[in-house]
Amino acid sequence: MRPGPGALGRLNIVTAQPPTGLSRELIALRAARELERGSVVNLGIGLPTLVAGFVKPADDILFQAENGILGYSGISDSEFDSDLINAGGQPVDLVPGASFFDTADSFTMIRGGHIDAAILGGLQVSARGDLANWFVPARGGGSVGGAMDLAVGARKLIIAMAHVTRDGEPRIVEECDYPLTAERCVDVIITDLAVIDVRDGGLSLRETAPGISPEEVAEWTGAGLLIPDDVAEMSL
Amino acid sequence: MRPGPGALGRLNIVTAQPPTGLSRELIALRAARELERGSVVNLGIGLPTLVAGFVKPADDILFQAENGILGYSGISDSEFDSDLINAGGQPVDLVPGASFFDTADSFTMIRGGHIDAAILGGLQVSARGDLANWFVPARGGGSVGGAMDLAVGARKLIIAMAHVTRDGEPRIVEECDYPLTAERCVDVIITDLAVIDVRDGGLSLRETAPGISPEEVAEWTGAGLLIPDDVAEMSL
Amino acid sequence: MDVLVFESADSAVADVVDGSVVLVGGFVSAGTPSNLILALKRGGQTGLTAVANNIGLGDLLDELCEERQLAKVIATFAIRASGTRSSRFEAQYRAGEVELELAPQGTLIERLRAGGAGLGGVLTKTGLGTMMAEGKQVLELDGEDWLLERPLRGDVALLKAWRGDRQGNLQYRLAGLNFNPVMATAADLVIAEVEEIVEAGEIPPELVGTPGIYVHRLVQCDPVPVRWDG
Amino acid sequence: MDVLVFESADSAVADVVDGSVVLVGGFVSAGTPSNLILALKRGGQTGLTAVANNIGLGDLLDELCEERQLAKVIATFAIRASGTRSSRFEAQYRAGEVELELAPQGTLIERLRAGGAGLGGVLTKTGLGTMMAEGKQVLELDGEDWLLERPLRGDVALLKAWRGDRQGNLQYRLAGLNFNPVMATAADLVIAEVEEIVEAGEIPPELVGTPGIYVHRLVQCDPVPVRWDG
Repeated sequence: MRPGPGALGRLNIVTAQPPTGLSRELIALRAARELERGSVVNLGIGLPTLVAGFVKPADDILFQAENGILGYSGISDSEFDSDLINAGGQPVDLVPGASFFDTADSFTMIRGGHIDAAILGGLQVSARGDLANWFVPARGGGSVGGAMDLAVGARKLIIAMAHVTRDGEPRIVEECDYPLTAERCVDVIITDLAVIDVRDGGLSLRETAPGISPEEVAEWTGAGLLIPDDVAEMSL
Repeated sequence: MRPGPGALGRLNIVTAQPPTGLSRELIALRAARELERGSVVNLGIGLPTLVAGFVKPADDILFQAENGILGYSGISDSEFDSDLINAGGQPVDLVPGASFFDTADSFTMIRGGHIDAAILGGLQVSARGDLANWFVPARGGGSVGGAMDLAVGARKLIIAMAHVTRDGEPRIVEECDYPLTAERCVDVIITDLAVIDVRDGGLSLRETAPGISPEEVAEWTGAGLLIPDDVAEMSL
Repeated sequence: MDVLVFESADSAVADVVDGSVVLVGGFVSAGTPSNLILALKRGGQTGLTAVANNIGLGDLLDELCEERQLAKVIATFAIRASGTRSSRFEAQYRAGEVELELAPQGTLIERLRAGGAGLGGVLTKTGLGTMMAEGKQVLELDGEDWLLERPLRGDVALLKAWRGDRQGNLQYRLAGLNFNPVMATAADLVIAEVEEIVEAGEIPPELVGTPGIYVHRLVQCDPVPVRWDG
Repeated sequence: MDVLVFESADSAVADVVDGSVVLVGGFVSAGTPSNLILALKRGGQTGLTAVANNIGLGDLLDELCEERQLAKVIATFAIRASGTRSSRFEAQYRAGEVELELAPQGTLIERLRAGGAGLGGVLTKTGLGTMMAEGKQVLELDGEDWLLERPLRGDVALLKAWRGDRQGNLQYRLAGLNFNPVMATAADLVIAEVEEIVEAGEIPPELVGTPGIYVHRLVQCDPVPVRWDG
């Protein structure tokens, strides 16, 4: 799939290179800012894992890992303990008040709406907030982990991903052509180029990365994008 | 309902008094003998509770209480601890290797077929093994507790009850007219007069209480009763 | 996030509104939130639906019948098969003044669990062919019948634990768990009475029976002795 | 009843028959029955269906692919979205030599729980409108769609716990619980490897994660270090 024209049809040069936006770390930093004080948060494998490193104790965030931990502070530098890992297999440190539970109880938490926010990676997000993030058709098979349950159950779903693929194709599209994780589940998309809200079944630009114009974001977005008057530059 | 003629139609004098059979304690003793060595057993409220007192350590029986205990030895003489009770609210003592769990896990055990035998009280048992034990129409409302789950889930269901009501009406009947606990669930009925197996959808007399004849049992049984040649007297 | 610690059971339940569905933890004397129940009695809220394992003679829940605070009870033990004395609830039930929905224990806990776990229901054999199946959907799957039981949730849950920490983590004692951990997941407002409030971290992670994120309010109370009479 | 204590992981799994459905506890490195998996590799049983959270690069379960012992895998992590190196399983999957049924984690655990708890299934929203709903029944209840997920059981379960007592009670360590406690309820033969075997009563009743009645065989093994690579 090539980048199709966005809502404003600005993409004229299909051989253009996407602008250089935020690093993975800065995407994670911006995603961390999206978390409300005192909330319970699950971080997906990959980029979202980095978010834990950008949360301050004063933010009072409690991280949940679907393998059965509530209350880890981040990736551990201590000696590896095979029984103390997050869902990505990385060693973690605990905070006071942490607890352990089995997978059934973990998904009671997730599916039951007890997680305030989940930050997951994405392959594609559609204009109405459908998410595809578990199956690459060219590779087949897939790895879904807890993504489908998190997409359905988390009160707020934040997708942190690169705005376009390595081949320069938009990941934000009118309709996902990758198999879905869940329908109409995404609330916010945070990329190297922008912060976009999924609102009333459509996409609305909230912030741009430093040096990126709203028009550039629209250009590299494969779906209609509302650009309000008050689009801000991300403060990082 | 008056005692109807049994399979052999022996009941001629409807004003007859039922013979005096076993005491409640001896019914419990006989029920205890029915338990296989090393089995996991749930005891219902009332008469079945007494069974724990007739089990020897060598029998290696593990008692489960649906309120969340596996491994109690019997009713406790110690000081009452409100958090250490069986499902009938009675204080219990623990055996080494006991465990506690919540009601969800307790009924995973019960409904999932992990309890070898349950001994419950009964109001009526039908010829094909239907059980009624939770609702007295004259009183209404009812108290079901874990009885329906135990009737469905226990691998072997033993009913310990008086053979007839205080008014001399049989509790073992062709069809229950009290609301059912579960259909076709009873394996063995132990009463003050007899041990009766429910087998291939019918009742078969296995043992009689001392001093009680097979004919007397049939007389006070409101359903067809097979009397094999080898009916034994209970050894108590 | 720190849990809200209340000074008294009365203040912890003061804003429970009339007509609420109230989940009440406990099993006879074990893990029963006696102080919160008595506070609800003093609070005087009416038209309540109580969901609890038992409402028998001697149960503190029966106290809520004194001033007719209960409109409906969903329970597993309610009316005894025999005995001459009767509870207040029983008398009001016979007079048609309070509604009773009896449920098998294993079904009641699964309905609550489904309510807390975002499940739309579970299929059980318990209750098939009995009064419990009346008005419920039966599914035939691979030649076997199953009864569909739907989720149950409360507006409020009243729990009892042994210790609670300032993040709301609860530690239960002995057979005090019973309905409490599942009910904690299945209500919009979860209030727990505990015998002791400790700092976060004092309850070892392996002994947290209810993670603090489920608990909104905590109150320290001395346990009320309970003697059950069925 | 005392559990059967085996001298070696090899002897504990020796009579697992070809074609068995084997539930394998663990989540990446945590609570993974590494010794039992390697014993199954040495045992050489074939045509197995493995049910496990993950079969990725570095997973010991992938070792069972070396001699093509797996006919089917039911898992939540199987084929990575990116990366150049691939597991043995991945290669065999691409060659059509092994079947894969992917399941959402919360659905897999509920299917296993239903299998262990005597439930005929659960209704979830997870997977609705996705490939996971293909071939499954959707129920509309009160205007909402729910996906019906059916129970899943194993012939054998391989578990890992920290300590086990002679009655088979298991105590887990940290995040070592994961799939183990539910899988313990959902198989006909349950085999657990533990780091230490203790006398009954040495595991406090509050810390028993799997009651002994679920466990049939116990074997003491030193843990095998696991390093996951996805």
